[in-house]
Amino acid sequence: MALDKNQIAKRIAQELKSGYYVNLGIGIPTLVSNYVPEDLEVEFQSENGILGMGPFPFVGQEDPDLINAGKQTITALPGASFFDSATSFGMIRGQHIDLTVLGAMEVSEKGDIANWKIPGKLVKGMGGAMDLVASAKNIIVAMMQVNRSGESKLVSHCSLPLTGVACVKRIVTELAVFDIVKEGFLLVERAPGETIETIQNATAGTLIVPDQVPEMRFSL
Amino acid sequence: MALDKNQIAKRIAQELKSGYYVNLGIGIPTLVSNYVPEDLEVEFQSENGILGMGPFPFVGQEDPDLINAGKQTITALPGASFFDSATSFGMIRGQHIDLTVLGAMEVSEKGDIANWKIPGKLVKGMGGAMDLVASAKNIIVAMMQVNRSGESKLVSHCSLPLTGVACVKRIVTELAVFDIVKEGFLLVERAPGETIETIQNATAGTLIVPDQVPEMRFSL
Amino acid sequence: MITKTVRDVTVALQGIQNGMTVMVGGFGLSGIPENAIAELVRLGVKNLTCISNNAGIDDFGLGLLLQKKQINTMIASYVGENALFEQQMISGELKVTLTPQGTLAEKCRAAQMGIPAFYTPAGYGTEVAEGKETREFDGKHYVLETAYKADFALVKAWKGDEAGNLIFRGTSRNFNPLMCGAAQITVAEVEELLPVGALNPNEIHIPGIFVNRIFKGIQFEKRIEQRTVQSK
Amino acid sequence: MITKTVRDVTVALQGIQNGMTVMVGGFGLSGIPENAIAELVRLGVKNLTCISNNAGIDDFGLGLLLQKKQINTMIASYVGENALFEQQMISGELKVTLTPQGTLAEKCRAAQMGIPAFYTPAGYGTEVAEGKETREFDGKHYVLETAYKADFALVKAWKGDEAGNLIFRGTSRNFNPLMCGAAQITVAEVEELLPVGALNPNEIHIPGIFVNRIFKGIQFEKRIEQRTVQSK
Repeated sequence: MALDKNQIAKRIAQELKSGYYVNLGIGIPTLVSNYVPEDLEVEFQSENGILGMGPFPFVGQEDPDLINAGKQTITALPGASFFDSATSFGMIRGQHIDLTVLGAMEVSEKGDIANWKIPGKLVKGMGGAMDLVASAKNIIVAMMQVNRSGESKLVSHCSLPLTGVACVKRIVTELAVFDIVKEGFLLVERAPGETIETIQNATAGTLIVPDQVPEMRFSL
Repeated sequence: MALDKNQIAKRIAQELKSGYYVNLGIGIPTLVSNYVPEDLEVEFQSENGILGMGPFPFVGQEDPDLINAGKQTITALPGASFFDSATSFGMIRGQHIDLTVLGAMEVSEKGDIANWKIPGKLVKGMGGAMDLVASAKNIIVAMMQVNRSGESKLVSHCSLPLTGVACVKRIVTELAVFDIVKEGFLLVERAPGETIETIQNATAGTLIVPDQVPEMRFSL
Repeated sequence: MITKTVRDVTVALQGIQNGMTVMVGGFGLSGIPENAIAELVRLGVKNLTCISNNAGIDDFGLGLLLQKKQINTMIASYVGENALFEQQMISGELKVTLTPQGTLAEKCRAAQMGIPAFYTPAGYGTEVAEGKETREFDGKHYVLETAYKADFALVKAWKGDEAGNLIFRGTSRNFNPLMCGAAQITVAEVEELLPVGALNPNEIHIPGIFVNRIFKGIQFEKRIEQRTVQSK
Repeated sequence: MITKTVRDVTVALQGIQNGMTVMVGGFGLSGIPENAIAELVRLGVKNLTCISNNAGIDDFGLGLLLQKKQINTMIASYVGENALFEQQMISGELKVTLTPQGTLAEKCRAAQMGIPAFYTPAGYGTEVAEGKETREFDGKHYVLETAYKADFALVKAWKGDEAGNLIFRGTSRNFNPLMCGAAQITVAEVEELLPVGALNPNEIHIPGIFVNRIFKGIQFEKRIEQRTVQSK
């Protein structure tokens, strides 16, 4: 059965390790923060200038001077710090962030990612995405595998303008977990009950299917 | 009569204007801070990380966390700020410092300066001098015009390794004030009682002597 | 001490003219120089090139300048919350240069610090790198980016003193400190303007040398773009 | 919150080995990591390349490592207060690379911030620029300088918390913040080590992400190099 967005986030949360500094993009990635195991020491960075980002504030405690990169009101946890945007992207560019999770419109079998521009449509801008994908040690893409027109977003070559080149390491969709390897998309896990055939049909690029493809496990 | 070091400093203090941020090198330049007219708004920067440097502390108030670039204990005036060395040299490189005063071993008629290295002798290092001379909008050299061997330090071409190229604007020595112009050292002022001939004899590079060369004036 | 205080925003923006390049601090609506933006609207200066991470919303922030068609060119990383912006861009009235956010921040800092150019990995292999020099260091590819030049930088701080020293608050810091001293004239508006000596020199985010004019803003609406809360 | 506290300097320097490159904070004797330097002497690691603005004095700071001939190569801007240094340099035991002070600072920051290279005017036309690329921007000449690489960065802060957040004091800040995160492992020694939440997030100079290990130093002599005073 295909995962919903929260389940995708829950699966990605399994990638977290103690000591990780994590940057979460807008959309499904943001949901990952809801599924951090209690015993893990993890800190969330928001690229507009906070490390140690906490949950949304209680009603009446919203502070216009305390927002995340999605412009949402947030809180700061004990031990948090504030800094300017150059320092923030220094953390990113200098590979001090251990994990970046972001959405995508397309990912190629070489690990290229396109997520900022659709020619002919309104361009909103890349924000911090190009810095993130060019710099991060470990990039996981969280997305639905098929777009609204029914086309696979896992492609041989991106048709959309690129955000970054050969940078994605892992992709988690409603159907499966894939790693980018030399030969293409390596199928690592299936969503519970999903068949290889369903996954193959939803993958336009080269899919590598090992003999054993375990199902995802959810402890919650 | 040739100026002493304090008089050289006093003459340079006349170059200060209200609103100037000033970096003073070690030696004669440091003395300039003793002669700032009371009505001028001037701030001194020390490149190890303070803006708004004050005088030496009173006995017993020395603070090892509060020194200048000469490693001397100092004080911070009200309105001072502390910052890291990158920010400090950013102030210098970004031309936010209005006036830099430093010593020299040689200055050429093109405005080249050599003040950090004597081949064959121990090299102590350039410290911040190369950053300062490469960046400052307005560099005044304060020095004795003749070295201990009786040789002029105002030369056609520097024989010593350079600190910076075509950067010095003005030179104040015990004998005179010179500006670097296209043709060479332009004699701007004489020390009280000094003759053109004495100055000419102490200048190895091209000296330009205008019809009128006023004497320096000291109001104090 | 060199004092930077000016009476009000009108004095602070003296010299601003049609066609100038203006850096504007803030991220979204957080930390934007509201008083300076209002004055730009009042002055009616036109054909501005604005360097700012975002372009405000329809009726606040730089959106107020878009309403009056005062902006000719926008340099930003993300401009998605603004229908007016969209119209003017599609109609060709507004030129837009999109820059990766970290590159934008570092280009401001480079201008501030006298670094003419630097290499960054952001945008390598994308259209952002088109026409730019690229180069390999230790097996990784980078793009050469140059410092921004601007006539005015308009920033907003929390506290300031008469020497121009600034302290920012929370995530309203963002691009504000990086634009100080990155333009010919830097204008800082603050919520609290204190006498010299009132700020701890160890806690100052931006030394006054990077600020040319400082004034106490008379209005800070500090509008929230996305009010998100949790229930108790 | 990710905690960075280690028990003492011995744990903090685990993994340091002969032949490594070590950044050491401080300007003169102000803000040097006294506890880490003492531990390096105790460990007796050799053939170190040290990146530090100065080389201490004969019997303090990096001078203590020179006494034991533990430093093979010194990268600094000014090394003038040290007779031992002089002897070892003249005898050829010690290799020295002199770097303009602002370039040294920016090369540390570049490593910290993931900038592989940048242009600076310092040293253009001098022997510092020999063998380096130079380039003209807007009619002025610049030298291309690359980021430093180091195995360890040893820094000293005033206050820190268990998350590795640091606050420096006065001019003992200097190179310390710039070296944080510029090496594979950054070790911070602090005068006061506080629990998480004790520092105001707005006043933190270096966020803990740039620090790998933090400990409370047991001894800070804080020697003064030039005691200059005025009489009342």
